[in-house]
Amino acid sequence: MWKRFRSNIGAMVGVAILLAVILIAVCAPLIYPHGPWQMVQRPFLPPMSVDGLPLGTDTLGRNVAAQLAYGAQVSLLVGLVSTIVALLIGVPLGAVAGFYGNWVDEGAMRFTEFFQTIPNFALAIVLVAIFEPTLASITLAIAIVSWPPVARLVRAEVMSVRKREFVDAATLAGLSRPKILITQVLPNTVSPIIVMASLMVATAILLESSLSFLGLGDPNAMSWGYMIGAARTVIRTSWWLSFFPGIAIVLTVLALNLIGEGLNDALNPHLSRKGRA
Amino acid sequence: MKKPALSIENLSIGLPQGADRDFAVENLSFAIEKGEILCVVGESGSGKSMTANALMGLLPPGVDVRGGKARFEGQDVLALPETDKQAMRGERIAMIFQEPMTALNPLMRIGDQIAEVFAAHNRLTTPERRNRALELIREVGLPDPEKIIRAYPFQLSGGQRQRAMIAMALALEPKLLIADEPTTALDVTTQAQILKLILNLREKHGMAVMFITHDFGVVAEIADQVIVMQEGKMVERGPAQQVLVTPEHPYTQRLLDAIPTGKLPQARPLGTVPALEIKSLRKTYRTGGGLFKPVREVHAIDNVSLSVARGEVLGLVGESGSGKSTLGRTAVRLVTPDSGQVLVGGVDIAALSEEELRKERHKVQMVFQDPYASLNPRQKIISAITGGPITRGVPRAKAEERARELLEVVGLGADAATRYPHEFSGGQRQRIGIARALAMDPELIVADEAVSALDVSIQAQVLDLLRDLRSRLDLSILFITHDLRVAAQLCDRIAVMQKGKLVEIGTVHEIFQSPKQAYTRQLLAAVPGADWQREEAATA
Amino acid sequence: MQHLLKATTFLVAAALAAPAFAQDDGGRLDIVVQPEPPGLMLGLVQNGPTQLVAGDIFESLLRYDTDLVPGPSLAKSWEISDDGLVYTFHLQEGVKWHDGEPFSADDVVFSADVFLRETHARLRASLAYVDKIEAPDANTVVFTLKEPFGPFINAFETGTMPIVPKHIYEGTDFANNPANATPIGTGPFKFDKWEKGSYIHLVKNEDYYIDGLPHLDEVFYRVIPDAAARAVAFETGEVDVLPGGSVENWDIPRLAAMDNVCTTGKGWEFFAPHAWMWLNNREGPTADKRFRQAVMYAMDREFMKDVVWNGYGKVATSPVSSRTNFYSDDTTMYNHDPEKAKALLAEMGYDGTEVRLLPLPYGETWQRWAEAVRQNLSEVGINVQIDSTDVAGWNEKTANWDYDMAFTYLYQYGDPALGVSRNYTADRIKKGSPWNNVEGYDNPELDAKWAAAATMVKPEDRAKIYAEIQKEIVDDVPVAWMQELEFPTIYRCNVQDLVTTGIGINDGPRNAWIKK
Amino acid sequence: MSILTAILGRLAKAALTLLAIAVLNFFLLHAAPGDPAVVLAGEAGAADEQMIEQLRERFGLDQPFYVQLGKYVGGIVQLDLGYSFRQDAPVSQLILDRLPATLLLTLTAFGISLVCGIALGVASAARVGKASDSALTTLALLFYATPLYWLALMAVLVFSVWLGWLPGFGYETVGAGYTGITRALDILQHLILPALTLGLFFMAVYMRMTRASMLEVSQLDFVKTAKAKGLSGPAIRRRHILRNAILPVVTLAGLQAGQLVGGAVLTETVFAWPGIGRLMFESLAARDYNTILGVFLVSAAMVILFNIVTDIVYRIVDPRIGATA
Repeated sequence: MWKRFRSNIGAMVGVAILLAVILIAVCAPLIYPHGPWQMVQRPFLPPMSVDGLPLGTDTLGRNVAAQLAYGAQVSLLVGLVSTIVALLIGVPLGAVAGFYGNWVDEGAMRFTEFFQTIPNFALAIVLVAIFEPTLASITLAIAIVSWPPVARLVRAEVMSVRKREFVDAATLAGLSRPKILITQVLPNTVSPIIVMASLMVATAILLESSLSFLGLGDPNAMSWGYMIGAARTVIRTSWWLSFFPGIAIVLTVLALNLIGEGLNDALNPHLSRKGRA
Repeated sequence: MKKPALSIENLSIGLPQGADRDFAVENLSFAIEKGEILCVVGESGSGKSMTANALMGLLPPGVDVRGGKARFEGQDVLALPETDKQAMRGERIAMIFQEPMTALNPLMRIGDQIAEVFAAHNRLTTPERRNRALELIREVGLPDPEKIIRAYPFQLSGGQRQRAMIAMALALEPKLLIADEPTTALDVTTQAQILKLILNLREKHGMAVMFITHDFGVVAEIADQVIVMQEGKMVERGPAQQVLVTPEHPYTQRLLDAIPTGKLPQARPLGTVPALEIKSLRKTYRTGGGLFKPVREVHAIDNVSLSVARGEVLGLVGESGSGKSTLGRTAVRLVTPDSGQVLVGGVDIAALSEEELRKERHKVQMVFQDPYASLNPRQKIISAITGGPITRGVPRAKAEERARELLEVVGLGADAATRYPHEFSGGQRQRIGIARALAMDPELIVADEAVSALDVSIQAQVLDLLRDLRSRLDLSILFITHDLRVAAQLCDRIAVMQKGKLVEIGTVHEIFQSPKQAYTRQLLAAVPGADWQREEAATA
Repeated sequence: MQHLLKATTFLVAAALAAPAFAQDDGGRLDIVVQPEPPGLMLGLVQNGPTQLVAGDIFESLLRYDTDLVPGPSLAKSWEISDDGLVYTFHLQEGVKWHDGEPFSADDVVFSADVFLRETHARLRASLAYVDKIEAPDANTVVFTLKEPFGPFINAFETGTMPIVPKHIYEGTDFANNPANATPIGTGPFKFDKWEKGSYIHLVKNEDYYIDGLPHLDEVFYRVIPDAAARAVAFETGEVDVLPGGSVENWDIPRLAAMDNVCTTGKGWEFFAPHAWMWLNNREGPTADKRFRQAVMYAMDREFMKDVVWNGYGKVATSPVSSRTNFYSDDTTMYNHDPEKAKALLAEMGYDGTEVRLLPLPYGETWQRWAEAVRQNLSEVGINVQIDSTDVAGWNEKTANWDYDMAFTYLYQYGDPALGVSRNYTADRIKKGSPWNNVEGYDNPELDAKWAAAATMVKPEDRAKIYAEIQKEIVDDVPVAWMQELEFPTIYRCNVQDLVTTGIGINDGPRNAWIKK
Repeated sequence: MSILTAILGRLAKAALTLLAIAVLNFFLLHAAPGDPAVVLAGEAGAADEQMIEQLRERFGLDQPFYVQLGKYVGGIVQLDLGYSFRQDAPVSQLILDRLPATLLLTLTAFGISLVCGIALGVASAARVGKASDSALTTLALLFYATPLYWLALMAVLVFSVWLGWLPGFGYETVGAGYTGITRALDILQHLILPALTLGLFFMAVYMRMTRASMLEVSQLDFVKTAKAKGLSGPAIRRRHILRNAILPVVTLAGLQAGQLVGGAVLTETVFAWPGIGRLMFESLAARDYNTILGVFLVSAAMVILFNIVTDIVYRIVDPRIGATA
C-alpha cells in the first residue's frame, strides 16, 4: 500500500508541500521570536524592498513573512482539530447507525439529515458570530458543519462491512455487539475515513479562511484567512498582502487534496478489489 | 475437409508487469467448425476468458496479444484495425457473459438494448428494429414479448436476462457465438433450460459456438469438441466423448476425478441422539412498510421441521431463494425465527436472550461461503481462531496452542497462525474457516455453501478434509449447497427445500434413486451431465 | 442670443439663492450609503445612514456652517431673548410638503412637542429644558425654556429635530404608520424608490421653496456592502461620492490620486466624532488611575494616527474635541513614554493580569487600531487579549459593563453639554446603554461643574468652567482619549458645493451641482 | 408506488424538519449575546432607557422566552415568518424581494458548473492518462483549492477594474431605467462575474466526480456488452457510460444546489449582489432574529425542495428506484 502511495507523483508532491508547511509552522517561534504582531518597519513595504523582510510589511508595518509562518500554525491547527472533532462526532454516530440499524439508524440519520438541511456556511457564520470568534468557536463551528458527511460515509461503510461473513463469525464466537463493532467492523472502515479526513482538513482550512474573510476570525490568532481578510481592502495597492497568504492556502489545500487522492488510490483500489472476483 | 469457422494459431497473450506470470495464454492453437460447439474448459486463471476477449478485441488495459493469428472468414481478426473489429463485433462474432445481473445496462429498456445492435451496424429502420427485437425475444423463449421489450433489466429474473443477452447476440445472425460461462451464475434448472436453448439455436442457425466453462457436467451436456486449459496452456484437445471418458493428460484426469460424480458413497449407520432439532420453524421477511409503502411478505422458512443426529451430515439442497441459507443462519441464530424451536443439545437457542445466547453460541458454528469475506482482513489468523475461545474464558496461551493444533489438523501448518488472510488462497482460507469453527468445540457445524466458490480441484480437497474430519471427530454437519452432486459426496441424508418449504428428506440413496417428489426429480434431471454420469456410473 | 438670455436669467435667480457664480443644472449624483439604513423616516430612526439619505428629504429650522454658525433653513430668521429663555423663529413662506400640503408652524409644534418627544431620545434630553412650544401664527414658532440651556441653539439641525408632517402623523401610531415607507418631508429631494439591498432613489423636488435649488435632477444612494467593492465602484465611475468612512483609510491616498478626484475633511464639525477607549473604572487593573495613566503613556497615538488612520484626524488631548467650541489645551499631555508607563505600572504593582480589549466592529481600520494598541501595551508589559465580537455583541458588552477596555467613538453635536458631559457625570451611570457614563467615572465635584456650565447663558462663562473641567478630568483619565476622527469625503472634482455645512453630505445635495 | 405519494411523504417529513430547524435556531439566536433593541437604539447614536424599553416592547422581547418561541412557531405554522423591526418590514417581504436575485445567481452558477463540469469530466475521462486529461484534472484541483472569495476579488480586479469589460458588482445598472430585453441583458452582464466565480469551484467538484464516475462505470460489465455489440466508443460513452455515471453526480449536485442558496454569502458580499445570503449576514450583526430565522428557513426549504426535485429526476432517470419497493 505504501509502495502504491509512493509511486504516485502527485501524492508525493503533496507530502513534500505539507511537510514544508509543517516545518515552517513548527519553526516559526524560532525564526521570529517576537511573534507575528510586532510592528517592525514602515507599513506597506513591498516584498524584497528591505533586507530581512522578504515578503514586505502589512498595513501596520508588521513582517508578512512572520505572519505567514505563524499563520501556518493556526491554519493547520484549525484544520486538524476541527477534522478530529468532526470525526469524533461523525464516526460514532455513523458507526452506531450503520451497525445497529432499525430505529437507531432512523434516528441518527434524521439527525444527520437535519444538519445537512441547514445551509452549512450560514450555520457556521451564525455559530461563530454567536459564540464570538475565537479559535475554539471557529474550530467547533467548522466541526459542526462538517461531520454529517463523515457520519454518512461511516454508516455506509459499516453497513457494508457488517454484512461480511467475518462479522457473523465473530457473532458466533460469542463476542458482544459493541466489541464486534469496535474490533471487527470499525478497523475495516479506516481507509475511507482517512481519505475523507485528509480532504476535510483541506476544506476546514478553506472554511476558516472564508470566515476570517468575513471578519469572523480570532483577532488574537494570526491565520492566513485573517491576513487576507485584513488585506482585502488594500488588495489594489498592496497585492502581496493577500497574494502570499492566498498562495499559502492554495498550496496547502492542494497538497492535502493530492495526498487524499493518493491515499484513496492506495487504500481503496477499487479496480483490484473488483478484479479479484 | 470443411473449412473451420475460426482457427487460432499460436495465440499468445501477455500480462502486464507484476502479474503472477508473464502470459495469460501461451501458444494456443485450435479451430472451430461451422455449427460446432467447442467447450474451453479450465479453472480460474487458466486463460480461457482472455482468449475470448482477445478474439473480440476486448482485452483489459495492460493485457495484449503478443503473437499468433485468429483466422475468421479469411481475415486475421487479431490484426484488424479497431474500426473493422468494431464492425465485426456483434455482427459476425457475438458474445454473452457470465453475470446476467450486471451485463445489461440497468437504465435501458430490453427492447432498446436489442434494437441498439441494429443501430450500431446501421441496419433496418426503427420500426423494423422493434419488430425484429420482438421476434428475437420470442425466439429465445421469453414470455410476453410486448411486455419484455418495455421492461428494464431489474424486472427480469437471472435466466430471463440471460435469454435477453442471447437474443441480442443472435440479432445479426453471427457466424460465431462466444459464450463465457453463461450459465455459471444460474440455478441448475435454469441452467438446463439455457443450455437447451443454445443447442436449439445452434441447430437452427448453424453457427459455431465457443463455450467457456469450468464445469465438466456442462461439457457433457453440450460440447462437440473440448479443449482443456491450464495456466494459459492447452493441455488436451479432442471430441467431447473422448476427453470425458478417456482423458490423456494427467491434469484433465485430475479435474475429472475431482468432479463430484453421481457415484453414491456407502451408507453409514446413523446415531439416534439428535445434535440439532428444528421444530415447526417459520421466518417471514417483510419489506417496505412504513407510511406509504405496501408491505411485501416473503416466507423464507415455512413450517420446517428436521433434525440432525450426532455424527450425521445432513445436506440441505435447494435453488436460490429456497430458504436454505436462512434455515442455516437460523440454526446458528444469526437469524431469529418468528416461531418454532431450534434445539441444540436440548436447549432452544431460538428462545434465548442475547446474554444467554452468547454463552451458548459455541455449540453451533458455521463455515461460510465466501473465503474472501469470512476472514477479517485486518486480523491475524491466530486471533481470528482464538477470539471465540478467549471470550469463553479459555486462557490465551491454551487457546493459541489449540489454534496451532487445529491449523495442523486442517492441513495448513502451525506457522500459518501469525499471518494475515490476504497471504492465503481461497481454499486455504476455507480451511482456516473450518479450524475457526472447530476451535469452539461445537456440537454442530453449519456449512453454508462452503465449497461453492472454489475451483473443482480445490473443492475436492476441501470436501476430502470435511469427510476426514467427519470420521475423525464425529462431527455433526448441516451442509447447505445448491449442488446435488456435492451433497451426494459428503452427506448421509439430504433435505430438499423449495420456496421456504421442506419438499423431501431422505437418505442419499432414497433421494437419488427413488425421489418421491416431482421437484426433486426435476432437480436431479437438471444436473448437467446427469446422463453421462449415470452412464459412467453404470459402466464403472 | 436666446441662450445668453437664458443664462442671464439664471444668473439672477442664482444670485438670490446663494454663491454668486454660474452653476449648471441637472445631472445625477451617486452616493455610497453604508450600511443600508433601517428606515428613512428620520423622525423615527436617526442612525448615520438614515441621516445621510433622509437629510435630503427632511429639514429642520436651521442649518450650521462648518464653523457651526447657525443659518436659515425652514426658519428664515430667529431671535433669542437676552435671558436665554425664549427662542422665536420666523418661518419661510410658501413651503409645501412633498405631497402638496402646505407647511406651517403647526407642523413644527407637532414635530417637536408631540412626535419627537415620543420618538427621539437625544432630542428628548434637550426638550427637558423646554417649558412650552407655541405657534402664535402660521409662520412663527416660539420655544420657551424653563431655565437657560446654552447649547439649545444647536438643537435645530435636521437629524436632531427633523420636522415631520402633522397631517400625516397626528393621531396615528407613529412607528407603524404606513407612510414611513414613503417619507414625506419639505426637503429639496423627494423619495422615489428603495430597491432593498441595492439603492435608494431620490428625485428633485420641483416645488422647493428656494428658486433654482436643487440643481441636481436625482440622487442615488447606493448600497455596496464590501469596502473594497465600494472603492472599485468609485474607481469605475459607478458612484461619484464616497462619504467619510466608506472606504478604509489606506485606500484614500490611492483614490485621491486619481484624475478629477477631490477630498475634503470638512462636513463633520457638527458631529466632531471623538474616539476613545472606555476603561472600566469599577474593577480590574483599569480601576487604578495609575494603570489608566500608564495606558495613555504606553500608546504611541501619533503613530497610530499616521499608520492606522493614514494621517487623518488629530490625537485627542481632552474629552472635548478641538473642532468644537469650549476646547481647552491647558491639560496634561500624554506623549508616548513607555518608561513612564512602566514606572507607573511598577508603582501600582501590576501583576500581569490579563486585560480584555474590545475593538469597535466597524471594519479593518478599527481592528488594526486595536492590534496596534495591544502591541504598544504589551511592550510595557500589559497583557492584552482582544475580544472579538460583532456590533450586537459590542453593544451588549459595553452596555452591561462587561469589558476592561473598549473602543468607541461618539458625536459631540457641537456642544459639550449635548455630546460630552453625558459620558462623565454620575447621573449617567446606567446599565443598558453604551452611550452614557459607561466607564463608571464618579466625580461629584465635576458633576456640579458640568451642570452649571450647561445652564449658563454667556459663552465666555461656559468656556471658563469647561476649561477647569478639562484640566482636572484629563489627569483622572476616566477613559483613554485616542483621536479626533476625520472622515474625508471623496468625490469627483466636478461636483461643486457638495460640503457646505457642519453636517456635510447629510444635506449636501441641496446645494450641490455638477460642472459640465 | 407512485411518485406522488413519495413526494407527499417527503413533504410531511420536510415540514417537521423545517419546524425543528426553526426551534433550534430560535434557541441558538436567543442564546447569543446582544439585544436587538440595544443595537437598533445604538444605531441612532444615542438612546435612553425609555427608548430601549419601547423597542423591547415593540419587538416582544419583554415577554418570557417560551412565549416568544410559542408565538414564533405559531406564526411559522401559518406560514408567517414574522416582522423585521430592523428593516421595518415583514420578513417574507424582505426575503421575497431578495430571493429572485439569489436564485438567479445560484441557479446560473449551478447550471454553468453542472453543464461544464460534466462536459469536462466526460472529456477528461475519455482522454484518461493523456496530457490533456492531466491538464484538466490539475486545473480542476487548482480551482478546488482556491478560496472562492479570493478568486472573486481577482476577477473584479482583472475584468472590471483593469479591463473594464464587465461590471464588478451590483445586480443591474442603477437608475438606467432599462426595461424588457435591455434590462435582461444588463442583468446578464452583471451576472457573469459572480456566477462564474461561484460556479468555478463547483465545476471543479462536478468535473472530478464525473470523471471518476465515468471511469468506474466504464469498468462495469454492461459496457463490455455494449462493446461486444459493436457500438463505437463515443456511442458507448453517450448511451451507456454517461447515463449511469451521471446519476451520482446529479444526486450530489441536487444536494449542493440547495446549499448554494444559503451559501452564496461570500459571493454576494464581494459582488454586492442583493441576495438573501447578504441579508442574513447583515441581519446577524443587528440581531434581527426574525430575518435570520426567515432566511434559514427559506434556505432550508430550498435544500429540501432541491432534494425532492433531485429525487424526482432520479426516479425518472433510474427506473429501479421506486419500483422495487
